[in-house]
Amino acid sequence: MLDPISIDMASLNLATLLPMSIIILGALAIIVIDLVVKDLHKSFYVVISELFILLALGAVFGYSGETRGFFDVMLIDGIAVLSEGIILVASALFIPLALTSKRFHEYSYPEFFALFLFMIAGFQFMVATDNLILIFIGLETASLALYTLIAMHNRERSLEAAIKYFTMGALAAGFFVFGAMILYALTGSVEIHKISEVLVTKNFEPMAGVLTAVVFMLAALGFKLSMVPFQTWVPDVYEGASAPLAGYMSVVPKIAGLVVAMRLFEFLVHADVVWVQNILWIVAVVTMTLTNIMALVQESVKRMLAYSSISHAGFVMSAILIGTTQANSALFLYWVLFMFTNLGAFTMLWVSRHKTKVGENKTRFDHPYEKFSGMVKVMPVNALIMGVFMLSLAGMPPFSLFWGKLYLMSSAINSGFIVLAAIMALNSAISVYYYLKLVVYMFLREPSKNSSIVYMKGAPIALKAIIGFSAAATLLGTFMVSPLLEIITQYVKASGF
Amino acid sequence: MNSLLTLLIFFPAAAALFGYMIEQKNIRAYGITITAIEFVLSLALWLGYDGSIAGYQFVEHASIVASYGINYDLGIDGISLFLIIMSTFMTMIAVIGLTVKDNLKNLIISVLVLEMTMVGVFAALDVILFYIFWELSLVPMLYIIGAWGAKLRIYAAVKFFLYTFAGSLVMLLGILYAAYLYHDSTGMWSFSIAAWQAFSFTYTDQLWLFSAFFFGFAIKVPMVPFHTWLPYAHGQAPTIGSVILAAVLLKMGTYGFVRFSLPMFPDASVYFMIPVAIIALIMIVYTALIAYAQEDMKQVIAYSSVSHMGVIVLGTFAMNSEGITGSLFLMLSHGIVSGALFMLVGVIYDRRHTKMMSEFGGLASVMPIYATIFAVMLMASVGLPLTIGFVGEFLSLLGFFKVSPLITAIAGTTIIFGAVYMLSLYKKSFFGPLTNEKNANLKDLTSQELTALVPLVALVVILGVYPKPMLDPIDGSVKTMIVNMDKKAVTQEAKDMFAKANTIGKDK
Amino acid sequence: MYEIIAFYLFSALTIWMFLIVVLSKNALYSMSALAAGMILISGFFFLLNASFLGVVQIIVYTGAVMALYAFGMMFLDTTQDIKEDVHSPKIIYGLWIASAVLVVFMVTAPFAAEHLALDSPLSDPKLWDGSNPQQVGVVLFTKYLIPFELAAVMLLVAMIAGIILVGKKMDQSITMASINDTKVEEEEFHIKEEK
Amino acid sequence: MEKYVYIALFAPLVGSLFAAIFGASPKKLFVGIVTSGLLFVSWLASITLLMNVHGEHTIHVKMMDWIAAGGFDLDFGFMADQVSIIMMVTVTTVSTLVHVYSIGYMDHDKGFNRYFSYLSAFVFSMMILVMSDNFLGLFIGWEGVGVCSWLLIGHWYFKEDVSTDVNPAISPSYAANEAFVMNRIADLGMLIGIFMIYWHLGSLNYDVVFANIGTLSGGTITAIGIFLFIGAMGKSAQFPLHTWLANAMEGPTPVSALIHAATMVTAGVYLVIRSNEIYMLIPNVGYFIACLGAFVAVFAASMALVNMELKRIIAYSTLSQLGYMFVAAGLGAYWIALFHLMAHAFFKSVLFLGAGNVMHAMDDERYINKMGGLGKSMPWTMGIMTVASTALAGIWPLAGFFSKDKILETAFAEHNYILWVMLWMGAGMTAYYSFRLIMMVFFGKKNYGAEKHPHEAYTFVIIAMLPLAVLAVIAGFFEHSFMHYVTQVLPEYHPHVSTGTFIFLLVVTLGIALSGIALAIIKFSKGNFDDFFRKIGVHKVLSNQYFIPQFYADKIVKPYGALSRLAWKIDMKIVDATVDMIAGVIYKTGDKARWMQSGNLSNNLRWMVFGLVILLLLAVIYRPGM
Amino acid sequence: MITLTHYLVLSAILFVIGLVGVIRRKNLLMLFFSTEILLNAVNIGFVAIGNFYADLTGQMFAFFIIAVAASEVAVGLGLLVFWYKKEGSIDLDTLQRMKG
Repeated sequence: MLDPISIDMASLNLATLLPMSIIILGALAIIVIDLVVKDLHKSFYVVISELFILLALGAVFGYSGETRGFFDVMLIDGIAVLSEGIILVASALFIPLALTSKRFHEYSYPEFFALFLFMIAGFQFMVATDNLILIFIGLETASLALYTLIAMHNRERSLEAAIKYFTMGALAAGFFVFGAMILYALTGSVEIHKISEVLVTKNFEPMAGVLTAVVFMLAALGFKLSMVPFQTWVPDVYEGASAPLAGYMSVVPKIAGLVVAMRLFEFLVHADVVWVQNILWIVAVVTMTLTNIMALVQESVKRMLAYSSISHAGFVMSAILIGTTQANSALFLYWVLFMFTNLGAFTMLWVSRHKTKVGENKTRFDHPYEKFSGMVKVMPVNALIMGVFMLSLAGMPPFSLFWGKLYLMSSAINSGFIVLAAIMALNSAISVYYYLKLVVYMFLREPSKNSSIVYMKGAPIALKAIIGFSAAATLLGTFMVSPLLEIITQYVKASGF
Repeated sequence: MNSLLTLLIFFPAAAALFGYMIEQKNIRAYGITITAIEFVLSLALWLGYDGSIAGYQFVEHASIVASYGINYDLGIDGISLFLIIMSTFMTMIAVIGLTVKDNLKNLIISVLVLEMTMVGVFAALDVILFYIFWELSLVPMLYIIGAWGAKLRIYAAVKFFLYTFAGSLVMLLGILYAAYLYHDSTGMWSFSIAAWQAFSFTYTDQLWLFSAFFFGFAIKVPMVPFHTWLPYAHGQAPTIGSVILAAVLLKMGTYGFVRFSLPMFPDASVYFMIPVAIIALIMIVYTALIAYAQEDMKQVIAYSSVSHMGVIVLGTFAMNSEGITGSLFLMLSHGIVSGALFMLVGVIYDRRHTKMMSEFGGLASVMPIYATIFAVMLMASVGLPLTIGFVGEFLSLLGFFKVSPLITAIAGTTIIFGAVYMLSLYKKSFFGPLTNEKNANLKDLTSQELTALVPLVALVVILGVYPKPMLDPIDGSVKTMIVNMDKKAVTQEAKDMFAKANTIGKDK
Repeated sequence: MYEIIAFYLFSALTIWMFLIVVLSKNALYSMSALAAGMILISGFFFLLNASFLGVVQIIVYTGAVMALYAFGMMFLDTTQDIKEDVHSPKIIYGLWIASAVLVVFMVTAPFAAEHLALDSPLSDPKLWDGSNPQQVGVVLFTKYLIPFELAAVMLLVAMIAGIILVGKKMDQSITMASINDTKVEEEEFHIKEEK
Repeated sequence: MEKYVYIALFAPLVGSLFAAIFGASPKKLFVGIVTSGLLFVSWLASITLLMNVHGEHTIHVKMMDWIAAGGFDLDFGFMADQVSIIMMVTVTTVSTLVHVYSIGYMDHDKGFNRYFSYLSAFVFSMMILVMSDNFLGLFIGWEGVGVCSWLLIGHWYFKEDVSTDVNPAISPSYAANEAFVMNRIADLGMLIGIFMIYWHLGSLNYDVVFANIGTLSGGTITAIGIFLFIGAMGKSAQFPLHTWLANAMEGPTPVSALIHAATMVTAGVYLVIRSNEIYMLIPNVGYFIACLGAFVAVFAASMALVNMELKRIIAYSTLSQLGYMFVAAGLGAYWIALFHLMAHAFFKSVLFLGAGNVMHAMDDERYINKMGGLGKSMPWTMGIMTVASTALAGIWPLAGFFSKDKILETAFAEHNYILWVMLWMGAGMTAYYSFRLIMMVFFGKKNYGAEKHPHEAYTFVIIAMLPLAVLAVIAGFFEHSFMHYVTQVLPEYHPHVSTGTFIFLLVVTLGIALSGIALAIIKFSKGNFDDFFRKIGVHKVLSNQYFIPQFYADKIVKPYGALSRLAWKIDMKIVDATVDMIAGVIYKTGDKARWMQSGNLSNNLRWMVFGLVILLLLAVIYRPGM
Repeated sequence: MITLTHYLVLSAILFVIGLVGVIRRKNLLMLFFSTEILLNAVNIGFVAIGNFYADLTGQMFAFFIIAVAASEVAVGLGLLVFWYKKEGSIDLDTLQRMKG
């Protein structure tokens, strides 16, 4: 009989678990409530989950230096905090959208909110550890929940999207574990910091093995981060999912993936494994350029935004390649600003959802460009807000995302990636075209007669509030940058990136 | 009055916001009032300006991104002072002469926003701030051209936007690289123009940076071969659009040369002097030729302004204060004159809804006053002495003559070609018998149009006869600038060139 | 000695089974082949003295998973055979290249094996008495407690997902309703405004 | 004294502005009267200056500063030294009278007020030109007169373009533009000259420039001289920039009299005289000027021989007389040039005015072969024109004799016998064509229909002409006082020839002149002499002005148009197309790239595996740094 | 003597087989089978390595992979059935509404 194992609670450092456990608690609470009390109005669940998210958010910012917990499985460092912050804020912005007067299938389920919270928890675990096992499980939890959320929108499209996403996700999971296996084989550990130690001591021998592992990991994370050629799912899934969920997907899973990628690749980059640097360079460039060019030819605003968000992901991917503190802070700065703008843009799409479809191929798209023609005449304010979002995405100063671009490009230049910076510039030049296309439709075209447009009509106050909030954030980005940058840089520095 | 510049920049913007509350039918009066107030404010700037002080005045400072050295720095010197005044003035005139009816409110509002950006560009002393205004100016212009323009308006607007945007992105790269270099050697982040002007970059860096900035500016000016957006933009834009575009937006490019390229990269400027001059030559001659071939009045003037911008660029790169002061003055005069010409074309367009010269002929007999004012502006545009057009042109050419007599001699053909296309335009549309009976009973200028145009005529004559009050402050700042350039020049060639360009008689 | 034989036997069988899974036209065959393959794999686990895992493998896979699949297949008529003629040879090439390259890399694994860090610390020496299940238990409930809990959450999510997706409520879509007939929504607005 | 300078300068401007006020309104007689009056004032002021300025104390005023940038600092400064005073007197005299004359001539013109405004504006610019104390000020006047002549030539802008065989100068507006552009070409030369002066001497004021011009290298001075002279060639319509002058006759006749005979066209001569300090240092340039002058003298005269247009004949004679002046100036006899300039101004302007009367009487008939026998109906005009022609022909004792004879003498004295011979022939031709004109217009049989009723002009018009006629007669007698007066600033010059040669030259010159006259009178009293030229076959060449205008039209104007259209095509089809093409290519790439998004799940999966494979391959093949 | 290499090679081969399945299957159900193969292949690898290092982490990972596989099956089948109820087909090529 083996003797009992005694572990003192202090060493477990349970505080590290607090945010996740709050969220999970919330999810369970919702399920239980649903079991006990039938047909509560969704607004109840919305508020509940909102509150739990805010609680978790509060719990996150109790950060004091890098802490590991629970036998070093948990790792709460600066970037973990930052990314959790982004995840939670994005979720907090997303949830109230459920309070729409429009009928959405998913919101008729209390489980929707439970699943949503579980998903958040999954992402949180993903970013708050450097243990491949936990990362994997967190990722799977989140993904499985996400697939379901997409499918629950319950249209042919959303179902198709869910299936595509799921299947490719399964393959990606295969890649991930295989990569993990090789790393394990090489180092005998599944904790990234140990792995890096061992690899460094062995000076990355055998290189072939390391590269293989990197390749598989790159493939797996490339799927999450929608790197070419693993991006093929993105447009379809975004189109299938409901607009705000699409916006959410363009922000949250990616930041989680980015954090994992940072943890995994940056030590390789820093130990200048040239191969990894070059491959990342190529991948980033191809991603941002190719999808940019594809976005030019889209007829649907939603798909255009999908492609553009891929391109943005490629943009920030280059930050990982650069790997300096400035670059990493730029990554987070960029993503925070991107979150507001992109969520706002997608929400605007959704706010302006049509009854009758317009445009050439009426059956195909919900959000063709034609729908927006002459919007400024019908709803000047909406048009203005949407225009601001577009210009911001295009990197037009002084709107928020410009600062992200600026800082990222400058970080590229500062560490000698002049060509990369030039390509970034080129891409933003190209991207202007399709963002402008929408602006042109909204401001320069005449309104299309027959379409019975119900733009803001009946949009609840919460919705307006959120749009207003992100619009404000986008407009006044200039004033947010300085404080944001302070915080982010401090956190990133603290966690040694 | 230390916050005067801030007021000057953001007053129109605020007014634009409140503009939404104004009753549709009073919006024009509102616009005129606001722009007039703005103009008066800018005059206050002139009164407060002290020519004896070298360096920037009305300086304001606030931090935007402290950790990264991006600040809200404002200030003016003689170089930017009059460009600001000119912007506010021309905006006012353009709004007075406004004849658009539909959706007027949005138009006025976007004009006000545009005014903010224009003043901002000239008043900014922080590179990023400059860049912000520089880019932002595209947006209202896009709207103005695209929404109130002619048939091809959207194509024109988008082309204008994309072209200039692409150019300025290259400039942004340059800016970031310069900032990096600055940080590299001084160890701190700064985007302050003054700091960069004081800082001397190495020769090779200068070459790169100069090229990067050059792209942004050259497309804006526009310099051949990056000029093709201009005819579309002008051809399609509504009158007010063309007026502001020609009068102010183009000047941003040449202003950029004076503010950035020359003082920050003196050696590169000397190195690229002759190539740039040759491009300027091409602009002058080639576009003058094209202008002669046009059938559309507005296109003639559009191409002619490219040609004149060529002279401005030439003068800018003369490296002596004759040339640079001249080119700056020419910016002002060209702003006024070309603005006036576009308004005049607008006048006839409002009456006949065509700008084709073939449609006209013999207008002089039906619209004598119109014809007279047009003639005055025409003479100013071909640089007749005692009109505003002459001073700048003369000085610019005079300045560059020291650098290269041959190039100047060829550039001088502008006075010939200019006469050729302008006179043929005038002959085709105003002289000859009244063939087209549609023109038979056109009414002469209305009082509104006169109120817009007469001040311009007056200016053209007054400043032509007595340009001194403007030349002095400009010249003062330019002189100091040249001294600094000479100080921070790193190569001997550059120093020699400055010496050569600024000595009279035998070269030492 | 028997170890070697067992290994090769199991490998051969597993590969064969899985090839059937991948290649056979008939869903039933491939499913049963899959089940067989799973069991064989558990054989490897026993070989590698991971008895606990072997058991789990058999229970979870051949028990739960296969049962699930079986149920799934009852829903769908598997008789409809889906033609999988690869109408573009490049797929074939891609496929072969893929496998080729992969194998090549794994063959480099031996020289990888030499460099493997034999000195890398064991997870926790004092755990090395007792049987495999005990050890697993200990590790699972100490170091890997968090993942374990999260896995529980994951299974819960999966369960909810399964229930929702297959549930009756999914059959007619409210979303579509709101898109197609405008009336529903209009009414809703009116109600809202009255409130 | 300063105030007189200002009065003389600004009175015309005031008049012009006053007239401009009524520019758009219908004819107002007082406009004409007021402007004329103001010019008379200006004349008085000039005369006063003439009386009071001797020797060293010339008047020099600085009005206000103009342009100051860098080292360049220039102000509006005016000076009244002997030369400019002479010019002022000449200009004001002629223009006052022309104003008065115009009141009658433009009687029925719609643009009466406009016309006077332009005319006075012209005088103002001309005054600036002659009174300025620096080159740039001169340039102001230079351009100003150009613009005014543009306006005045194009006074009848509403006439439509016709083909060159109907009217060699296509239309007034066309002629105006031609004149302006041609002058612009020359002005560029002058500008460059000015640039050179500034960059070598640091100033543009005459006194500074002339004081230091000697310090410069010969080459520089030569260049400056040449460039300035190019400017002069344009204004004074010297070959090859001469074609505009003949076409400028499209303007109202008084304009031709004032601008294209008396004043503006002589500005070139004035420039050379004014900058004599420069040209004295570069005799070979001077010699070239003289040669060009002599050539033009003959060249223009020869075109006048056969031309049928009343005003063109006189225009050509103007050209050739300008040639004479340049000969004098080129040979260093500046005061003689100035003297001829003045004399010529008087008789040529009156000649034009007479022609004006004639054409008016024949309701704007321009061809002399459609006239004839007008002597009876308009005796006064005939008398005046005959006198003027005699003066032009250079018959003793009229003005032309003294001035022109001096020039021939100079040429001889300088031993430029070829020049002398050319001028001598020129004199003969001059005599011939002037009297050919007189004969064909006033004598012989009527060549016009009964519908025309020629009548003498208004009396006050004739009275306005008389002073000029008188001056044309007596001006010659002031030769010596004139010389003494102007040589206070201009270099002295006396052609040194022995008395014998002097007599000989006198005789020969008079002889050829008289014989020319005689030839004309005899031949044209009975029939026509032009057939002779037809016989020897030069007629076609001469009447087509040596085909030079045609040459310009075909070889310069047309190609320019073609070139510009080509440039436009390039701009659209190449430069702009390239830009659009780049955009197009990017867009197409995007369209192509869409097949990747087939939307088929198994394709997507294949893409993923494909990506994996590619990466692995890279890992195998591509091994940087190892 | 069976070394780690043998196991790694085996797991690689099985993984490749799984990939082959993923690539060529048009029947969604059977595609899921292939994904199961992928995971199992990795399991073998992990356990083998863990055994080699005398370290339980491998087994842990394998254990969790099994859990993941199970839940994936649940969700996957859910989607599959749902789709089949809507479309009456499990052929991937019918799943192509969105493209471009």
